[in-house]
Amino acid sequence: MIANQIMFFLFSAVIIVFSILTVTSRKILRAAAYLLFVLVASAGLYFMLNYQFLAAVQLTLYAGGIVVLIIFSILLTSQINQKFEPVEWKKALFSALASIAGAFVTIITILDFKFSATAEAAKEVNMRLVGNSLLSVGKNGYILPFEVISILLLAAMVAAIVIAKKAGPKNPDPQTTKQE
Amino acid sequence: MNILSLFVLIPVLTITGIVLIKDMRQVKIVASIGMGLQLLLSALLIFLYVSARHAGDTAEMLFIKDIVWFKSLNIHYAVGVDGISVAMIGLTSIVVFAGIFASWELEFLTKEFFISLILLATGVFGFFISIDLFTMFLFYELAVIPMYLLIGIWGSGPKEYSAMKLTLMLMGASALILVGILGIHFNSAPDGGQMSFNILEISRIKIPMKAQYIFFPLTFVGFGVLGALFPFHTWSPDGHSSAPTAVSMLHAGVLMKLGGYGAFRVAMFLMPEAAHELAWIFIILTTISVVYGAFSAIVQKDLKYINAYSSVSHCGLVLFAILMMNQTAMNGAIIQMISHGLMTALFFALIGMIYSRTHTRLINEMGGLMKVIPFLSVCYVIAGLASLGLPGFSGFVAEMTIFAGAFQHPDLFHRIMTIIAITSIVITAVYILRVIAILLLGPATNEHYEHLTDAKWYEKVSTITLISFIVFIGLAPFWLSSMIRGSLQPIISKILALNPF
Amino acid sequence: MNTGVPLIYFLILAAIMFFAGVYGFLTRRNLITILMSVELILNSVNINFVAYNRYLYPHKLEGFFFSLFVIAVAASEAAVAIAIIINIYRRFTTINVEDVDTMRY
Amino acid sequence: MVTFTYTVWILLIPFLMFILLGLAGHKLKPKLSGLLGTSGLAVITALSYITAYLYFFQTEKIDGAFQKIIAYNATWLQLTDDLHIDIGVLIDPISVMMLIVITTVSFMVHIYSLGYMKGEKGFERYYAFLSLFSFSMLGLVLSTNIFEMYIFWELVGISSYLLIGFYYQKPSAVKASKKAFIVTRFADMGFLIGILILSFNTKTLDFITLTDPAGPAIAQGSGISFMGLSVMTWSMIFVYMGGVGKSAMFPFHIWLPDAMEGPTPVSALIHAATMVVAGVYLVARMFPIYALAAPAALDVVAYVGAFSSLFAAVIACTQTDIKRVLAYSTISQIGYMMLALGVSGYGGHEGLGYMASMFHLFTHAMFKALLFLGAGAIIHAVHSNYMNDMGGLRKYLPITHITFLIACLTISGIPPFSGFFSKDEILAAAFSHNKILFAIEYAVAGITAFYMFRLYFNIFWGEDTRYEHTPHEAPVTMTIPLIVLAIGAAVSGIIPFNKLVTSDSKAFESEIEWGIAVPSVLIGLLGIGIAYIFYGKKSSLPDRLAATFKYTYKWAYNKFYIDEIYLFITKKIIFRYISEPVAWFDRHIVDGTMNAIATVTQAVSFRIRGFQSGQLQKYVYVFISGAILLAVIFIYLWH
Repeated sequence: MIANQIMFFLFSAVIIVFSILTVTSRKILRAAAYLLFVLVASAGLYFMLNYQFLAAVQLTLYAGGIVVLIIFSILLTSQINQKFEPVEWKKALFSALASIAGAFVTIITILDFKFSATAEAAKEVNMRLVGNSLLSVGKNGYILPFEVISILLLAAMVAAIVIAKKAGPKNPDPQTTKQE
Repeated sequence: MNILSLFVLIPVLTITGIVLIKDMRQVKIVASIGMGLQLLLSALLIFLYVSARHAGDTAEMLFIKDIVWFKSLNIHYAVGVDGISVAMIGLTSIVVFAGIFASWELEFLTKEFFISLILLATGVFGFFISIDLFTMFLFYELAVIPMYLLIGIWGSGPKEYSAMKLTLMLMGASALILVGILGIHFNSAPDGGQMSFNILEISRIKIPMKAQYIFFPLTFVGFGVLGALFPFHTWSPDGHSSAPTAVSMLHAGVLMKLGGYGAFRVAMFLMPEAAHELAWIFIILTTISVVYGAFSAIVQKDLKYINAYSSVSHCGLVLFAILMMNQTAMNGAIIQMISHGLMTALFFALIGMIYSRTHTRLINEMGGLMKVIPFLSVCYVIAGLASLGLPGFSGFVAEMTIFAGAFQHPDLFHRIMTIIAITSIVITAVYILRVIAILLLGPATNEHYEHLTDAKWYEKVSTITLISFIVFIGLAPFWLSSMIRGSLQPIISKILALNPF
Repeated sequence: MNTGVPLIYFLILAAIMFFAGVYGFLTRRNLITILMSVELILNSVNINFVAYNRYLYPHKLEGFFFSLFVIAVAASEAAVAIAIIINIYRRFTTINVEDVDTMRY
Repeated sequence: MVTFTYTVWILLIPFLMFILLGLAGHKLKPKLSGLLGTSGLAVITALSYITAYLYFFQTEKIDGAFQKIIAYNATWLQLTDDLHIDIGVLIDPISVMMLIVITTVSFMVHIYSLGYMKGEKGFERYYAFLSLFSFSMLGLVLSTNIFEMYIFWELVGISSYLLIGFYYQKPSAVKASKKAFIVTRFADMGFLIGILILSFNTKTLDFITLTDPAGPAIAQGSGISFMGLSVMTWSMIFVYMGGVGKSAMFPFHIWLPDAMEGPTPVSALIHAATMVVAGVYLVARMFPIYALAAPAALDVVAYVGAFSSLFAAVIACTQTDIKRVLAYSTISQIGYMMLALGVSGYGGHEGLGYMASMFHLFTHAMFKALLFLGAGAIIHAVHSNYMNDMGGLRKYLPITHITFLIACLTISGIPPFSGFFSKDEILAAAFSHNKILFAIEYAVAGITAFYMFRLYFNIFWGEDTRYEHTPHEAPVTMTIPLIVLAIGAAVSGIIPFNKLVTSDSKAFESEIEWGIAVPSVLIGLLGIGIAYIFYGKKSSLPDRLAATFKYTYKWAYNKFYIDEIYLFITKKIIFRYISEPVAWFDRHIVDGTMNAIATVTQAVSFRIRGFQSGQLQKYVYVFISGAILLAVIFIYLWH
């Protein structure tokens, strides 16, 4: 138990500190690195909660895929050494106020609320179950969201290609367009 | 096929035909053939209607066809006509037919112009044949929307401003109408049961008084805006002066009648109790319309403005007569709608023709046109005389029926208002003769105008069509009057039950 | 659950992370860093889902799958967003969010 | 029993002629269209005389009275269940008499115009309009109901408008025609209101029912009162307003002198003999109601008539345009007829004034048409309207001179010409009814003789003015009508009107009252004498007299400034103080309100569009704050 608690606090400390660093760091590549830490720490939390598959996905897809993507795009669009200008104090103040107020309200609400757990036995999450559920059409089956997500991914892929592709001829010759 | 649905179908087919055609010259020919067919169809409809009535068919509406098209709200495509709608349909096809010929010379975006114009006509025809409030409203909107394009694209002068103003005011009005129609609908089953949009069904029940007090003014004002009710008439001068010829003709000739017809068919017919209670307010407003429009017309300098204000005056008379709530006055109102439709269409057609020759509409810049373009000038004089209510033309029949009817009202207030409205016939004479004197008579002042050419064949078709109907109604009004009288019976009996004179 | 950590700890953690993300979203000017803030927000939501699932409904897998789907959505969102960002960069030669205000009025 | 169905053709022929000449006239040769018009009128003139003969001499009288015969009637327009406008033909003594008057004069004018209008542009248009006028005027007198009469009333108005404005390129003619139409239109509005009040109370428009002494109009109409007078009186006053307008009585007389801008034959036909007496005819038509149910209205008729006759006669003495002198003389003579109706009673000898009025209408039509046609011949010869440009014309225009002299003697009431008889009876009727009115009329008789002979001497006597071309006698198409009308004017005095046209259609006995006839002849002779002294030879007397009564003369010469008053009312008040403010109000207040609504909407949207800054982070900030706020509200504050 203690070990669990220590692990939890360790992860949460990492998450909180690096979350804040991610959003405040003035060097963009560093921010990306901090984000990586946050995501990895979240994966640790999933492990702690006994969702190994999810943790693995988090590590490979999030920490591995998305962060790499982000870093690539940073390299494509920014100078790495460039430091951001500090945030305007007014903007920072109001944003911080809004965020803190939001966090405050949320936390108060969480503390107020009585969560009641069920007495049912926990289900072991293994790969077979995950695979079966994802492709099952019966009760507890997730075939519809699965298909939807597939199409979404396809669409996103196509969209990403189309959007990022270089645009056609930039200045179409006005003389050649047909005049009504 | 129901004969009434043909009235919507033919314009739609004509539009399709126009869309398919490549050659611009054929566009006009197709449009004129389509609308010519429509005119023949109207003649057939009038014939069928009159013979059905002679055969003893006493149903309130004839040629009824009813198809559900939106079940959950009980909206039907329901059509049917009585003498009033038949007359209005006849008017519409005449004006549209004449309008096509009046815009024969149009060069710019011809195809689109005729499509919009006929689309407008489709809306108007649909409006007159509908007996389902929702369908009616749909067609009403269909008629208003092309107006914006027609004025905004093919207009002259400050056309964007005018088009915007006109459309916004009419849209505002249709918002009122929509609220009114929905209000009527939701109160159409006071004792429970299926709520209805059908005019005939609603007319058989009594809408609760509380609802009537709210929805009568809404619908009446809503339609009144289109019928140029004071003080919501200001779209009319601007809109007319900017609109191209055929659009002015259609607008003043037909679209403004939608207001009068709607006010009659929806506001008065379905809610006579509230109409009876609240009429006095609107009678005052319409009396103001009548006199005020005429006075305003006296000092205008632009031909179209003069005519627009005269329309305000004449259309005010329509609403005035409807509010008198007796058979004769209402009969007069319907005849006035037809008569004014023909007259004002003729006016606008002629103004357009004169404008295309002189390139000005300011009367002070013209003079002595009678010598130069006698045909058009004589037609203008005829239009003017018809407008000032000379016997032998339709205007006289309409006005006299209205005045005679309105004056039979037992209430002294109504009779005094009638007398005030009668003064408009003198003022009308003043501005009509003033225009004729300045514009047509006298020596020809401007040498630029000495070599103008007189009317072309298509212009003659347009004007002669209109004039012959004006004269026909003026000389033999009995058949029209009796056709309308018969159809007014239901509402009259409803009112009489309410308030036995 | 016998982890020894109560549920609300997870929730508070997620809330802080969420609002850190919000703060980032509001203050950052670089589109990519904004995207990162969005990732933070999504991640915090995931943590919530998973925690609820584990603590309150351990016999079901709704939260689990939802997180899975959120990760997939986040991935596609990132891909599209980055494509858009690169496109914007090409057109405006900047990815500063304040300079991209063509949609104004 | 004689049937009169054929009388429909009296209406139809001129109507068809109008359509024919109006539509196809410009394709015909001018002469042909003129002849067509004239021959059409010849036919209906013949028909009218036949009708008169059949009606007065062949139709049975019932109870000693001529019956009103409806020769034809068809519903034209159904107004209410009770009221309907019919188009029909009513034959009774006055309508038959009017038939004779109208067709005779009109026929003569048609013939005369063949010569007078020869070579004018728009000859066929002229004949088309003449046909239209004949149609409407005949329709007016043959109307079976008051609304039909109103219809034709308007139609004569428009034909008068068209004919006055015949020379449409002449600004003064255009102005005059407009004025004539609008003034009469204003009066017609009164007529219409009168009709409406009448129909509201009696529920009928039919003349026979209305004028039946036992009918609803007379029986119940006088009962209801409004502002001190019975409704029937009100309606009759309003109806009379129409008559005042059409007959150019004071204060609506201003259009008639200006109407002389039209071709002279038109003045003769419309503005002297026929249309202007429509007002008299109207009162005569409605006479039983006036006499029995609305005596107050009848007094109005009498006083308006008397005042107009005096007023116009005074103005006539100062005018120099010969057509205007005749126009004022017309007003004066119609005033006579109105007065005669006004002083008349209903039935038997009481109705002497009625009979006299109709009699005078008849004779006046003859001699006034003659005067105008004569004036036309003179103008034709000297190309001027002003008597200063004339003089000594009796040498050049012998036929015109003789006929004109006969007409002048007739109007002055010198026996044995017809004017003597009719005028004598009017004076007799006035004398027995109201001495003041009699005095006025007596004076007017003298003034009439004076101004007519002033005209006569100025034109035909005096010095021989130098003419550019030697004046020559008019062609035969013009002189024949003069001669025919001169005969008519001379001898129509012997027609026994007291046997034919009376208030209750029954004959009564009337004698010439020498007690009144002799003084009236004397004052007529006195007028002629003074005119001779003044104008028979060259004399400075008139100028000196005018100088003495400088102001009176000036006022009379300027027609007592009535035109200026009207001009003031129309131009200043209606145009400047009503119409322009109304138009301004419309553009700036009513339309301004609408525009203001639009402007306000636009301004507001300009203000609030700042929210759409395009700054993504601002949107999100607002969104987040809003979400938090809503969360707080709904979770903590809502209960």
